[in-house]
Amino acid sequence: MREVAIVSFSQSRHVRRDTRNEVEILMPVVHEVVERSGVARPFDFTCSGSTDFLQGQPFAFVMALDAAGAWPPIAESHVEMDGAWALYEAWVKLQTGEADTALVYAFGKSSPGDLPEVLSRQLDPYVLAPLWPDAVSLAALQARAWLEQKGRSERELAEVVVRSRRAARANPHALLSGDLEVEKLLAEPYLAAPLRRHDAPPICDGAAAVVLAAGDVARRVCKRPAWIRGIDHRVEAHALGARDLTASPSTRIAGERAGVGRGAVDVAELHAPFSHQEWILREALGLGAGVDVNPSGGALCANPMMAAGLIRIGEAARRISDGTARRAVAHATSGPCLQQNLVCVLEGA
Amino acid sequence: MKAPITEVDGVLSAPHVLEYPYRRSVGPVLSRFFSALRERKILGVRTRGGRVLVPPSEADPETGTAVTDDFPEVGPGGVVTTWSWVSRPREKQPLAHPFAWALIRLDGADTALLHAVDAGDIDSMRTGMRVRPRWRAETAGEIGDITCFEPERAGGAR
Amino acid sequence: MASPCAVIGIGQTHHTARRDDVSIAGLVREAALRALEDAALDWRDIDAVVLGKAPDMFEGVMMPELYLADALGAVGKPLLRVHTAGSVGGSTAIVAASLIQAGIHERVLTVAFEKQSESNAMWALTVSTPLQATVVAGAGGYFSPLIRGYMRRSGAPEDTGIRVALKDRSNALKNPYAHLREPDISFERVASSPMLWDPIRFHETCPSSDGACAMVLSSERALSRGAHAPAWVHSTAMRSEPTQFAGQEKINPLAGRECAKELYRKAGIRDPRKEIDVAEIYVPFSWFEPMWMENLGFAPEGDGWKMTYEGATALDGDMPVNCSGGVLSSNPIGASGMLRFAEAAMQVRGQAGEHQIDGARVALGHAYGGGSQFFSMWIVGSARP
Amino acid sequence: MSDSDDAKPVKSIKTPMRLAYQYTAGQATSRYLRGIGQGRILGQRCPSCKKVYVPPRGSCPRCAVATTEEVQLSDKGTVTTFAIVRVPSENISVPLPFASVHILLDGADIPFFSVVQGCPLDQVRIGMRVRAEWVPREELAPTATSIRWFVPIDEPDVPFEKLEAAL
Repeated sequence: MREVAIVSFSQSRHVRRDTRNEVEILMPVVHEVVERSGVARPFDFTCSGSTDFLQGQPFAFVMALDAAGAWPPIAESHVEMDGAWALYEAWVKLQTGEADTALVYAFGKSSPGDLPEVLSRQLDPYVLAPLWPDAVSLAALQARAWLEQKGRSERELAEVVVRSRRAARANPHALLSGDLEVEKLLAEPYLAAPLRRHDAPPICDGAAAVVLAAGDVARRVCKRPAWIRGIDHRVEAHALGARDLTASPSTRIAGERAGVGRGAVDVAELHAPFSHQEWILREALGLGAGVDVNPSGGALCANPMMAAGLIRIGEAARRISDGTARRAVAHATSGPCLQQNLVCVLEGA
Repeated sequence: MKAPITEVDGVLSAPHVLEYPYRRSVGPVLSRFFSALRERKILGVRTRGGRVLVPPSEADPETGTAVTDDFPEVGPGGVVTTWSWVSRPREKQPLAHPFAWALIRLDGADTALLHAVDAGDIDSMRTGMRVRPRWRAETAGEIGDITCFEPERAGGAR
Repeated sequence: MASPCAVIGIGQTHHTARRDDVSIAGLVREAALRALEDAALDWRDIDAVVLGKAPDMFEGVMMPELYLADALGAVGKPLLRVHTAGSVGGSTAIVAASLIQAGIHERVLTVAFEKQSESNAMWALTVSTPLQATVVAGAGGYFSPLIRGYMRRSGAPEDTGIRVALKDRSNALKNPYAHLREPDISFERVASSPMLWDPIRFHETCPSSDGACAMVLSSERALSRGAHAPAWVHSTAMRSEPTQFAGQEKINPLAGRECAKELYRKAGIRDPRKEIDVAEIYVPFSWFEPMWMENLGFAPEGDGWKMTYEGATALDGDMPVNCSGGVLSSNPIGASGMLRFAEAAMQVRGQAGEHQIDGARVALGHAYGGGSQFFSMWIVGSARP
Repeated sequence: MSDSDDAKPVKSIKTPMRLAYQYTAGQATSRYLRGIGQGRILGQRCPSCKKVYVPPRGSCPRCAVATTEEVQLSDKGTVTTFAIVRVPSENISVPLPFASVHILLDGADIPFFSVVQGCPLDQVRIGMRVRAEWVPREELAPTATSIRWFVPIDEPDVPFEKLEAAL
């Protein structure tokens, strides 16, 4: 495998409603990530992730290209997926040897619509989507299955929230942060029982970008590159009733392929939009109690759709580059109830 | 056609509606399922490995291979395997009053179906409870022919 | 550094205005199963799946790869979803090929589709934006002024487009999968068809199709024993430029020219017209054939129409273009680019049937999208690179 | 609702979709539309290549930099190319047939998409000079429809050679 590293990462300040257009949101993020990377344009490859349904306008990614710097023409691709998968496509391109540097970006503007309802359009269009099940209710089905079948408690969900919000105090990009108390959280009403509002991610608008570089280029531009030692992604069956919702076999396989278990993990950035999902992911990845999970606050504190997975990778890389972690795991998810998962292992040396 | 224009943080804003009456051809497998629903029957499909998928799909999720031509009737009753509670239903959801979304394993099925359960209140919902379909007065051959499921007995406990 | 990649299985659906006999899952499986059969492989032999399609609003299913995971036999495997507008079918194949070339997988299934009949392309492509005035009528309304610009600049005879349409629709009669198969097609019929977006006539316009295309790509060591020899991927290239900017050459976009240049360089091609035996080019409106002939370097700028006029692009010409009937005869948008790539591979595998060019050894597949701004291309050959 | 008769197998279903959004226009577009609401066409100049964009989207895609300098443009311009649209489209309310045109506004560097009315369609031509026809002053609003269309003006055509670069 060719050595490829994340050499810079940038994200917007995620807000409940960003009134700028996608170019206005993205451009400062792209400028910053390029400047921080020390890599001179043009990049050998560019790849982005976004989806049209968030704003209800086709071809949002086409307009977004205005922010990327696509002149003279660039080698470029787009996935209708979270930016983590755009990073994967870029990593593959670097593996072919055809490219040494890549710009990856993602953006999502969820605020214009009713996001949980919009996400129901992801479901089987014949037997599920016509019922309009919202994404929060589906996650709650999974939460209950996990609580009941694993004999866990709602207190453990609240504990994840308290820890995440507290961690987010050090993250200027987070939308939610603060000191909460488990008892107070448990006294709050349900949003979709057994989930309360704080167990669900805040809806927000935002963008993120990463620069990848291979081998010597990475070493030249970056003091401490975050080397991608393994990256893999897997998908599960779509029908929720055909899956074991209490486990994440796709995360487990991706984690094994990415080599999570080959060494001690200092930090894990897990894309767990709902509190119970962090527990499912920890188990699937075999992360022990000593792992610092979501020091950024995670998706419970800022979850810009389509960028949140890429942000997990960026946050993990940032901790490698600033020396706080030697080995980090990043995870991204897509689809209802963790249907699709990507795992990336990063190391400092 | 004139949309009301408002301002948010100094930026112009207006309503936008994405609307289309999609018409979907359903293919041979779902055709069996929907045609049966019209007759107030629920069919599953058997995979080559012998499992019964409900709702039926064209491929066995485990292998990708095509399912068999065996469409056993399942249910109509079944067991709730997990559920969540909707206290404020959205406009397009099956019921206008509080209800549960549930995964329901129908008798004779190996997978569970997602639908609404009308249990009245959250305290009447329980994993493991038995439910049965409530059929719409006029069926048309679509998933909405089942308005929702309801507890087999008051209280919902087995 | 890259490992060789071969096309070992190709499948496509019968394309038509409304495939009302299948679901979306059934449509993609029809193409995928034909590709697997062609490769003499089963679902379990596939390591990863790469899916491509154009805007999700065509079918109203957001990120449909999630719903299609089961139907694509992808459960437990990596599944990627590419969307680069009209060029997506091509870029999807390129992403799939890069998984082999990078040595990550041995066999990758790549599928592209569109089931346009679930909605309406004119609606999905021109969803109106509040506060803006919609004055561009779909793809035809967008591209027609560019065609007029080309006509004016090149001074091409006005019947050039008619000749392209007649050629492609005649070729489609030799392709059993083509959507438009019109035995009574004639110069007069095309010429007398109504103007839709003047200067584009009805018969110079692509149809709106339901359809899918699939390919199985393989590494050298995982080659299977299908009935046909593999088509080897000699080179791939992608280029994009912004939608609209000052000084842009909209009629002969630089992104397309540079994409072709890179493609030929990587394939070691110096004189494309001489060294490429057959080409499948994305021509949704007849006039794009001469425009792309220039953009691809087959003809000097301003002379592309001469190739059409002189019959060079006909089945028996020196540079046959769109022997399958092309996009003008079948247009399941998301799959249209992959069909170009697949038809190119079919030519060098000798499996194109009635529209086969005898002895084709090197073929070009081409796709473009957006406002003539996204390009994806590949060169395939019968010889291992 | 299915379309099938009771006796026949169900072949298709209707699954209507309706999603309601609250669109926000972004900063550059909002400034532009406010100008339109006052009967003015405001472009933006790229600080790097100095080209003028209209309608502005807040950036120069060529230089990938933000544009902030506002430039008031003439509401006169030249047709660089056009199509005569004779086929209906769901989202277009202009009666058929109509001339869909690219107009290079005086002082701008990218063509502006609009409609030409006020002359027979066969007189619409490349190089023709036109000006915006606004809705009456009291109906002006911050939406693009405040410019109803463009109409021909009595000025000599611009030669094709001068327009070629803007095609």
